[in-house]
Amino acid sequence: MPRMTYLQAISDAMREEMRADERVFVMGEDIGAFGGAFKVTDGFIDEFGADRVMDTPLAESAIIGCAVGAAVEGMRPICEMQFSDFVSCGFDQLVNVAAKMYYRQGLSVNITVRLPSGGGFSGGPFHSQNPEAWFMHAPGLKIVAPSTAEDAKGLLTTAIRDPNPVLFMEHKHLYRRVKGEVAGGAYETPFTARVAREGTDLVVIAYGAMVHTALEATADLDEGSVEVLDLRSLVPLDEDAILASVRKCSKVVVLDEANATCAAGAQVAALIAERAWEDLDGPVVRVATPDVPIPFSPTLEQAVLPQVDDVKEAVRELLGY
Amino acid sequence: MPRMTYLQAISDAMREEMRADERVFVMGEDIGAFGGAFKVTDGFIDEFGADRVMDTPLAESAIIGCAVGAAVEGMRPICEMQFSDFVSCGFDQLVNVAAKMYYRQGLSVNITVRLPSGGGFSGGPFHSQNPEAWFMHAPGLKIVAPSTAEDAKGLLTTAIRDPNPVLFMEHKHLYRRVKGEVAGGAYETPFTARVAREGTDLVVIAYGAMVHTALEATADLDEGSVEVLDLRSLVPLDEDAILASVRKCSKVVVLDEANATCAAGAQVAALIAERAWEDLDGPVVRVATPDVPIPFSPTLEQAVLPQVDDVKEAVRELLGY
Amino acid sequence: MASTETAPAEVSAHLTAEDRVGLLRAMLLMRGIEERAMTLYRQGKVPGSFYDGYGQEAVSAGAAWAMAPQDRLCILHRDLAAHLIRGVTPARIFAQYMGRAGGVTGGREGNVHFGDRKLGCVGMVSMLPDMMLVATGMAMAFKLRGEARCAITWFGDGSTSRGDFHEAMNWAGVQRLPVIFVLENNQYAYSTPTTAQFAVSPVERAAAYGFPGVQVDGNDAEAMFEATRQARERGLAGEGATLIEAVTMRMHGHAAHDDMKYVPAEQVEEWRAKDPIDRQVRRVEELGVDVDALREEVRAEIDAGVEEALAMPMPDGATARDQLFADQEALLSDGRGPWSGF
Amino acid sequence: MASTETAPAEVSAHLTAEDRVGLLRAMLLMRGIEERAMTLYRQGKVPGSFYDGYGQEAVSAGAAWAMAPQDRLCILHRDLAAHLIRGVTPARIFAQYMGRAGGVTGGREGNVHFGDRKLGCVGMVSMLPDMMLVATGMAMAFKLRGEARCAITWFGDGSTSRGDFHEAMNWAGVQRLPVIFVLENNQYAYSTPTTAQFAVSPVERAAAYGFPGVQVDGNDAEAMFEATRQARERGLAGEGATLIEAVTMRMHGHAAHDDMKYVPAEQVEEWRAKDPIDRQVRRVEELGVDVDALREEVRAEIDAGVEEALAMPMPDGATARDQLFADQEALLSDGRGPWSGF
Ligand SMILES: Cc1ncc(C[n+]2csc(CCOP(=O)(O)OP(=O)(O)O)c2C)c(N)n1
Ligand SMILES: Cc1ncc(C[n+]2csc(CCOP(=O)(O)OP(=O)(O)O)c2C)c(N)n1
Ligand SMILES: [Mg+2]
Ligand SMILES: [Mg+2]
Repeated sequence: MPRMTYLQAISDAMREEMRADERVFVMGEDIGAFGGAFKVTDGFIDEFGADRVMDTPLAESAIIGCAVGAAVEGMRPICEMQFSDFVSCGFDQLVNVAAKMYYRQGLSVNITVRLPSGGGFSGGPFHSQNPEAWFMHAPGLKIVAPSTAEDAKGLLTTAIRDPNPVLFMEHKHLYRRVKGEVAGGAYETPFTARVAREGTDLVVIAYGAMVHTALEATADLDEGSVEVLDLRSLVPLDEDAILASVRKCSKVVVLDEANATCAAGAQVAALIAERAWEDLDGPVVRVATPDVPIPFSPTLEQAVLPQVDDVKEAVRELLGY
Repeated sequence: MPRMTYLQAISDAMREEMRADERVFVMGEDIGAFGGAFKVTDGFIDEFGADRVMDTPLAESAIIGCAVGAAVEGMRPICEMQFSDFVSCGFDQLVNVAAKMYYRQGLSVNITVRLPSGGGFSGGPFHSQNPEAWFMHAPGLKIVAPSTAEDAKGLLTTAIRDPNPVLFMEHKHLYRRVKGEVAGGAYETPFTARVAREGTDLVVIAYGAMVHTALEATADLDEGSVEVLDLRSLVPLDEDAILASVRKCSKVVVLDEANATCAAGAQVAALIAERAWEDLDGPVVRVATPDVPIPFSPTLEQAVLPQVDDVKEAVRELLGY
Repeated sequence: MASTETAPAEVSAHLTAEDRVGLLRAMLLMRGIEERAMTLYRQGKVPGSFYDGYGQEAVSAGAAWAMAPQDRLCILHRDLAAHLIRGVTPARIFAQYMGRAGGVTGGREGNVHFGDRKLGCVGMVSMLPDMMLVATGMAMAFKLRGEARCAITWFGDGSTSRGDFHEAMNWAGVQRLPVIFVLENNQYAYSTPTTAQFAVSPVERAAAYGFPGVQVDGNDAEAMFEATRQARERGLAGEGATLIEAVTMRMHGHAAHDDMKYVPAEQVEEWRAKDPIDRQVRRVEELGVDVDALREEVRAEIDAGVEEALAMPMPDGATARDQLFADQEALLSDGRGPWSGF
Repeated sequence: MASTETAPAEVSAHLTAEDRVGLLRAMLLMRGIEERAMTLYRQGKVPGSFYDGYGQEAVSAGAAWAMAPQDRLCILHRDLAAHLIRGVTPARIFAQYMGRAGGVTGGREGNVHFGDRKLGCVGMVSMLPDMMLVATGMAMAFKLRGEARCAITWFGDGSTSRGDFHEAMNWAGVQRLPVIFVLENNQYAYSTPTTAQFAVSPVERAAAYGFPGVQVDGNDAEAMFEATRQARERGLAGEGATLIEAVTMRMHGHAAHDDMKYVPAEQVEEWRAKDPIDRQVRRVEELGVDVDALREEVRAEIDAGVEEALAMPMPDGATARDQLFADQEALLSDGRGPWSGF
């Protein structure tokens, strides 16, 4: 199997689908000749032409709204937000038009919105956000967040084929740092969680870049055997997998790169507190970014984003509980 | 003390502040001669003139963005969203411009945004929403949600005077249904929780209209003494009050009219699971609206919004745990 | 700036006598249905609020008449005639208003928030004018696939102030898309007069986006038809979008609860004399058609529709959580396009 | 449509020799700072990305020169000269780029995302062109309080496609607000040429919002000054907003990482001949000023600024959670307005 980066895997998924299905096309700012701010669609315009690799005006509401229009006509647009942060400018079209369409009138909206997200490289308050929780709280949107190259390709393929609007959270910090074996051809990865590492004494629940932080923080702990559960999908949320891990391990750390309040991690913790309370041998510990904008300067940014040591400390403390 | 409705109390707070402080003015769609969709600013234009009771174009991003501009110049605008649902159209200005201004550059943004929210009267998917959780997940915004006339006035007064952007969640269903004694003149209510009814065996934690649902559902239960905690403020969240109630009662039902996933209730439940785990004598039970748009037809709407019986059942079951 | 104020004689070249009667019929049906619905509302049988398009019937009837079965429509809240022309029956509309299981949205949505996807319509959302972008996106799909089809949407004078108006106009202009924007200028946005909404009529903006803006007497169904027909021809010919400003008047309050005190009585009187149905009645009577019989026929259809709808059950609460997500694609299909020219 | 292409001789009536030197000085300082910052970036001393306004110095220098101390500015990412004119020192700018504690935002924000509130500036957000609404709102405050002041903001050709552009233009038009919108048309939005952004130059839109749109040679600092001065006069006179299209060229990549392969070499060459600093140098030399000495002075100021900034500590991580909310009001105060006409 070829080895590729997380970024290449994303490109690969789109390329495969565009080759196989005329209805699939990509649209966004600077994705054509330029190949996208992160070069995810590099070379696409040569293979597929400017119609199917559409440079749009600088207008996120239009990108999403027009994608919805194309989708109800049977196209399968993949929209790129240049940074996930800019989805705030297309928020209304996503949560009110795209999300509610099927429930309200039985009309399916097959759009995929790619959201390059996350911090860790001095992007500052507007290029570092993890906006997924807003959309978890907007019924009608599916949301996935891969942590590996293999899952990036498989989840994106599933997303493109899914008849519903799917937000694809791709973590910028993983683009080139994460590599892995990725099967050629198209394959679908289900919207379910995945045990990234088996363990018995404590489970760290995470998704996206934080899966790697979790794995690194718990790789060689003497204090106990730590499981890492990679959620992969936030909507639908794989509640069975979460509850199974908690049942097995009895101790949980929920890890989130997003701001803590009302984050995906809050939902996971609330779920556990309600449905796995009897299985718990300690509090549901959360590690997340405090409720502030992501600051620019490295010293400040590192102080707010969850670091390997933060996770290690939380895990150790809970194991010793 | 005069008795007034929740709606009159809101008007009263604004009127007092506008009389006392030249910097305060109101802006929104149809709030002038028409007095607002819900008549909250009825008569204001006669007393304060069209400049301070400003009918705006139909443009929520502009309403919020221009309010920010006026605020950094020392004005204290109060913006009305005609329905809270339309805040989705001004989302970006709120979460990116208003919310982050002070943290990023030490410039305070004294705006108040009034959000008539909530369901229960066949408003359908676009006139029934409770969007507060989106903004709890957007650091830099304060959020309050009164359940009584007295608090409506006091919290709004505090909001108007607060140098930060404050979202004032006013529940439409309480406008004329809730009445109470409200002191004349101006007074501030702190952004803290309030015990709506003391109890010892279980606490229901709620805010806004759901406080009344909680009180009604638990008014005459033989199974135990139920406390009702009215959060009043969501940001800041009165964690001490929440933890104190849990410590005392050991059992908790978290009640939320918003869609369940990543709601305010999820945050409260997560907080309890982390910080009051040892105090719990049972799971942290949640009652909330399932993750669907709010349907129009009364039979459907009632099936999704939390009803008195739903709360009663959840409380009984947990008391018997 | 291109701008037409075409007289009826000039605009009817593409309409047969049957078309002209059809237009009148659609308008009568719209007015009759909305009047009846208002009564049902007052009787407490219509939950929520209720909006109508009294006095604006020509805007949707005239424009929708020009659209072919394979065209696509995003119909707004004062445009019931467009739904009727596409083929939605009165019974389903009454059931929609009353939140019944047999309504177009099965009770999930209320009042005018509907569209029958099987008739090529996408139901509006409340956020105005979001549907402009959806219509633009459909037109984009037509262009990408090289299909000779058009999309159309309506929106009010107030709606022109929102950012989505601009993003849609600009996108349609820069990509030369076959989309028709019908600006329904009924002088008010809720209580807000157009003077508080814009300094210059938005029809003037079209040129700055690179396509024509046309002002039309919105109380003349045939003028609306003709302007839309021409816009559609432009779209099909690859010449891009058109903005049609339909100048009309909202003759009722914003919604059922609104007594419209803020509108000067003279303004209402002035416009009452321009009633779009009266105008079309005169034309059709000149053709020798028995309009009283037509009215009778329409009334009977409405009576039957109300009865049918009242017999429908309310939706089952147990289904409220179902079908948030689609298991498989469920797309648009064609509607009726009754114009004799197709 | 009002449109000026004013020759230097005509535009200088309101500028003294000192003003003309001041304009050149601001542009030299901007270019020098940005060049030095690019070196620091390549040395790894500037985290994140780095944006500059090489070749566009006249747009911000000329416009900012026309603004009075009590006016307010929302300065965008290619407009460093405006910050300098208001009184931000090179040291604080270098510290800003490097994320140091002594930077304008103390390290909380990066690169050009800053504004010194004590100099009457509101720092930009990334979402383009959100600041148009903030500027409009400041102008609204001036009007409400009956103050003779103006707000100004800059934004690019790409930014005109967003809804907030429209909402701001419309609001400013309908309320006749003293706000100046400077459209910095530098031919590209990142890699996207204006042809993919709009069908007609957005300067044409102004009239449809009810105020003038003026096209100006954006590489002529004095022309920019004069157009802005006139716009400000209009604002102060209660005549409302002005849109100024500054026609210029982005001579560097979008940001430090961008090699700008998508820009034809001839286009760059063509514009290199129109360099705004060269032009102002010629004018100032005609006045008999020793430009070499001026360059030397500027260089020394930059050297000192870099040194000062490099000596500043990084911010303390322990402060990262502080001051999310204000305990008390912290508003704008006045900046420098060096124009001799004040
Ligand atoms: C984005 C948005 N904000 C506010 C509203 C509330 N609202 C409903 S209808 C209306 C007035 C609409 O006026 P116009 O566009 O002229 O349409 P009309 O009702 O006159 O046909 C308003 C403000 C809305 N629907 N959408
Ligand atoms: C709303 C929004 N979407 C996307 C971006 C990403 N982005 C940053 S700069 C830029 C191009 C801006 O072009 P223009 O407005 O012409 O300004 P210029 O950089 O050319 O001065 C883009 C797309 C953004 N900043 N804001
Ligand atoms: Mg209107
Ligand atoms: Mg540009």
